[in-house]
Amino acid sequence: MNLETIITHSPALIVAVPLLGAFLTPLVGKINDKLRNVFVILTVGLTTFFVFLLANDIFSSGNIRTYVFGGGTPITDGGFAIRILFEVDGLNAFMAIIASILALACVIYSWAFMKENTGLDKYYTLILLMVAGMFGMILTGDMFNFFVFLEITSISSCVLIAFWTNKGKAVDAGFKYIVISATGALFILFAIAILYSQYNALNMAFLANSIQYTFLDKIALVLLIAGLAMKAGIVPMHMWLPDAYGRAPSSVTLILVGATQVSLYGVLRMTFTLYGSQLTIPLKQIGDTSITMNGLLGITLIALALITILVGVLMALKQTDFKRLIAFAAVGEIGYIVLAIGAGLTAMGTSYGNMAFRGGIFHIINDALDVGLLFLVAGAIYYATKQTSLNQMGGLSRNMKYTTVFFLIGLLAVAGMPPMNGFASKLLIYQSTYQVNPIIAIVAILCSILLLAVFVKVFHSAFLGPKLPKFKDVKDVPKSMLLAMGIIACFIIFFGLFPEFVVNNLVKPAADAIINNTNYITTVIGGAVP
Amino acid sequence: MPARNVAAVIFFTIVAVFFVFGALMTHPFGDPGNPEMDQYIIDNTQGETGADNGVTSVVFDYRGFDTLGEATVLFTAFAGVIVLFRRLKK
Amino acid sequence: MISIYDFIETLTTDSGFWNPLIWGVAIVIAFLIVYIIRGFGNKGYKKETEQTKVFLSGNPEYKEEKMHVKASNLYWGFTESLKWVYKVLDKMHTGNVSDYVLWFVIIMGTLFIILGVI
Amino acid sequence: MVAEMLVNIVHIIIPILIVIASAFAVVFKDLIAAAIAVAAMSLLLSLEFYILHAPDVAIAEAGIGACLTTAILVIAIRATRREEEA
Amino acid sequence: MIYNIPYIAVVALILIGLYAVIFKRNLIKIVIGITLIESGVNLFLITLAYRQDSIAPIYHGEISRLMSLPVPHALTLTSIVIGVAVLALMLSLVIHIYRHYGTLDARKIGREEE
Amino acid sequence: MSGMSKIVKTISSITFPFVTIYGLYVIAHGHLTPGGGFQGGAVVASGCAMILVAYGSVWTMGKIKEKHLSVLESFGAIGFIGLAFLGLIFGTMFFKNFLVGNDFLFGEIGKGLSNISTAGALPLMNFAVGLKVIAGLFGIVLVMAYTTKAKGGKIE
Repeated sequence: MNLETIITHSPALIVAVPLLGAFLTPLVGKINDKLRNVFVILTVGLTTFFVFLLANDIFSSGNIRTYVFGGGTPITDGGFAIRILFEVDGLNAFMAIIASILALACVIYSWAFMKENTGLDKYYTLILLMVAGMFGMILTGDMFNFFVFLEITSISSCVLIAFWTNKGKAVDAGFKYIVISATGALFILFAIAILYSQYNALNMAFLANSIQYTFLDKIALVLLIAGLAMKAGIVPMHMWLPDAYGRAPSSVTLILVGATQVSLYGVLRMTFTLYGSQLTIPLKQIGDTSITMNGLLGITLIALALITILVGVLMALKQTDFKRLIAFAAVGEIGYIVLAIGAGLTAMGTSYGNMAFRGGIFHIINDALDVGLLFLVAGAIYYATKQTSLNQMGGLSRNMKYTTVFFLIGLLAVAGMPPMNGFASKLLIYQSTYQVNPIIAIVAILCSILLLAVFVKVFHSAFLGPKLPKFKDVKDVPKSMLLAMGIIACFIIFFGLFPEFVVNNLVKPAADAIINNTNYITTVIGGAVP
Repeated sequence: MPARNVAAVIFFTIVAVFFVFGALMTHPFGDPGNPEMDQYIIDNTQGETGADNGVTSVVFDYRGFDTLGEATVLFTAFAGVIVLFRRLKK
Repeated sequence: MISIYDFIETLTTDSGFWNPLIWGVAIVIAFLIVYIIRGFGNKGYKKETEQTKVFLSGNPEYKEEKMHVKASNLYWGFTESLKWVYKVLDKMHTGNVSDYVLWFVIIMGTLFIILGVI
Repeated sequence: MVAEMLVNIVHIIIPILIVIASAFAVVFKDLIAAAIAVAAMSLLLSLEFYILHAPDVAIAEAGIGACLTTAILVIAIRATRREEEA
Repeated sequence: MIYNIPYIAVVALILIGLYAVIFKRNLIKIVIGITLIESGVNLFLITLAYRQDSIAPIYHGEISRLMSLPVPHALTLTSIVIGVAVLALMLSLVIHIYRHYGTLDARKIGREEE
Repeated sequence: MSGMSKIVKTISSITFPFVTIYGLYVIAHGHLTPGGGFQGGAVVASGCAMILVAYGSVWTMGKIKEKHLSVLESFGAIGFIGLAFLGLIFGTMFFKNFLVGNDFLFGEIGKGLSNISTAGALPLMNFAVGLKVIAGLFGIVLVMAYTTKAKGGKIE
């Protein structure tokens, strides 16, 4: 059992270990509560170890790894894939790193945060299932497998959103989330069936190789983009997001942030890998300008992204509920990612187009970490004071010193202030969008300033000001919660201080995987790509 | 009719029109063309897996990982129902 | 292997660069300059005297708890001047699950028209 | 020839029946009746699966769709209220 | 040879389900609508698998006839079980919503008064 | 709740064994005839649901608790994923059908055998999934029926 064997099998183990852990957790929970917590943390830790091992291999060698379930070659003699395939390239490994960091922080945070609740066996089971579902969505190279793991993620997260069933609003948010995700997933399944009907295949690389962009393919593309964009929370399909984020327990919200990003990854994978070879083909000639699909899709995405940023930031400014406010800010942050992707699409092939992709990809991890940290701080405040409304808070920095420091780090990062990580990625996005159209960049910068204003409001009303008499005995939160926040804060500071290192080693392979899908296809198909 | 319903009807119709066109453009009913992948499975199910039932060989062998996911969905649903109806106080 | 120099490289873009370490040095220098300027200030400041008391146009001072500005009172002017925007936004966020799916259908129809017709 | 036409007629009739049953499931104001309509639709769907040479799926649809789905729906309706309008 | 009537039925099922989700106010009706969409997608998958003059993909001794495609059958099995899982969870949440709000009208619950 | 009338109770207790045996048959012959773990599990769960309707959920809950079903389902799931892991250990890959082609158990392959001892790990997986589906589906119905009928509306 040497290291190479482990790396070879790690794509399967990354999904299978949390699944096995989830099946074992109810049995372990019968023995002892502490043992169960340790078991869950060990399971997630082992998964994280596999993820980092695999990612290190992918990033250092630049290869694409495949894993065929049931053995054999990816492609049979006839030239088609019959078995389920995991295919890990730079983008997959990048997303897996995000998911593993968030999952580890979540289980550590949950130790103290959820201590008072009943039903913790099932809680941890569902957390592990959600983590497994996320990893499955990230790593899979098969369309139907993607759908199955999408459903696992949405079902487990809907229960976790409604975990505090004594609150009517939490149950309501869970119901909305399950309706939204069931509808979206069914249309995604419909799209998969349409693709299957035409090419008799479910493997992504095979489909990408043979796709023709017929009328049915257009329908499938629209269904895929719309369904996944709804799960990613793009305005105007974002309404479930503040409900779900705001009313779920904070530890769950952290993973929900990850699940949202994974849906966004799905949009990227479907658009750029599946339809990648069709993106730059001219569709119609009007006068001198030829309309290409990337231009159309890019402009659409930029329009959606600008609305997303504006709505997210403006609504965040108005909110008085702590977590709801952060949720709207998260909507705005997602808008920045989509903006970068759209700008990259319109300028596909140019150097600033590539820069836009790098900025967008870099912003995915920054957004996940920043927003996640803020949600953890919100949870810590809820744990200490049992308050969520900002109107009731004040002067908390006098009692909760560490939490205040973490909030400041998250505030600076999410608003894109130097030297935090948010600035580095937003700089890339501003510069590239400025070359597409200066007005877009100006709007983006203004919204970023508004975001800073939003969080200054939170900082002022929650942490500054005189000590309120009802919070006289408030203590700082337990160590496990501080540790979880510390892990994420360390990553934020690291990414902020060494942006070029991160861009070169993590982001660039992922962005290259987006821009050029030939590698992805040839790994499976072999030399058969025309 | 309120504005919401007007918008709903308009876009509903657009979606319906595109779906119907899609349905008419799908391959003819009962004639999936030349399905290489499925024909391979039909031809090799007995030789490779030993199962007479092609569907079972797909469910558990060729696409076994999907089935694991499906079983996990059921597991999740049961755990979820128990969580939702649990007693909140210790 | 990863060398230490990889960490201190500068993030270059098409028309600029960003290096947090240089930025940090600049911040330290700026702080020093501010500190020096502060040294020129007037030394007539005395604690615990009338100089430091709050002055609210002659009105009596509130208790400490009441002095804290509530979150919903912050940026009141901004929200008031953008009332028309917020009216539209509030109308959008109905909290009705049917509307959420309706938005999904609307986006789907729009994308159908954009991608399907052309 | 006659057999083929018969098969074709069945392939036309059962989808129409399925659509009618699903329309009833939406139209009925009484939710129990709607649940029964869903069950009928599931049963017809199971029949359609059987005719389309998918016996495995037909068994699953009959067991899960027609029986357990209806049971869950009826349980939920009895726990809440029976009429559609509040 | 019949024209694509079953596909039209699939589209009709999906649209009826979508109609129920969008225009109905009762939460259980919304849930029923999602079930209908799911049935439509299942029917679509099975319809794709059908071949004229074929038998089910199950061997009984030595026979060599055209068989319908097995992969969509497997996908539909998965989809059916996922459907019942989603349905059970949705209805559990509906029961909880009824306990908290006392109504099933989608417009009356979850209003955002913050 | 005391359930339904005596007639319903008697008939369902007579029918229940047949339904169960049919379901188990479907599970066991999953690799030969139409059916498999899911279908058979669904049939058995339907039979159990019939008993639930006839005798009432409180009575059924007294006979079998949701905790036991949960443990049973866990065992089924662990069995299934364990078989997949065994494929990794004894075979080459995760989900490798490691038993097929052996002389040991269910190992025979070949055309037209119609023999129960074929298909490698598939019958074992069928059993594991069957157990899981019975426990899962029946558990869902049982919990929902019990909590909507019993006082307090919660399970223990």
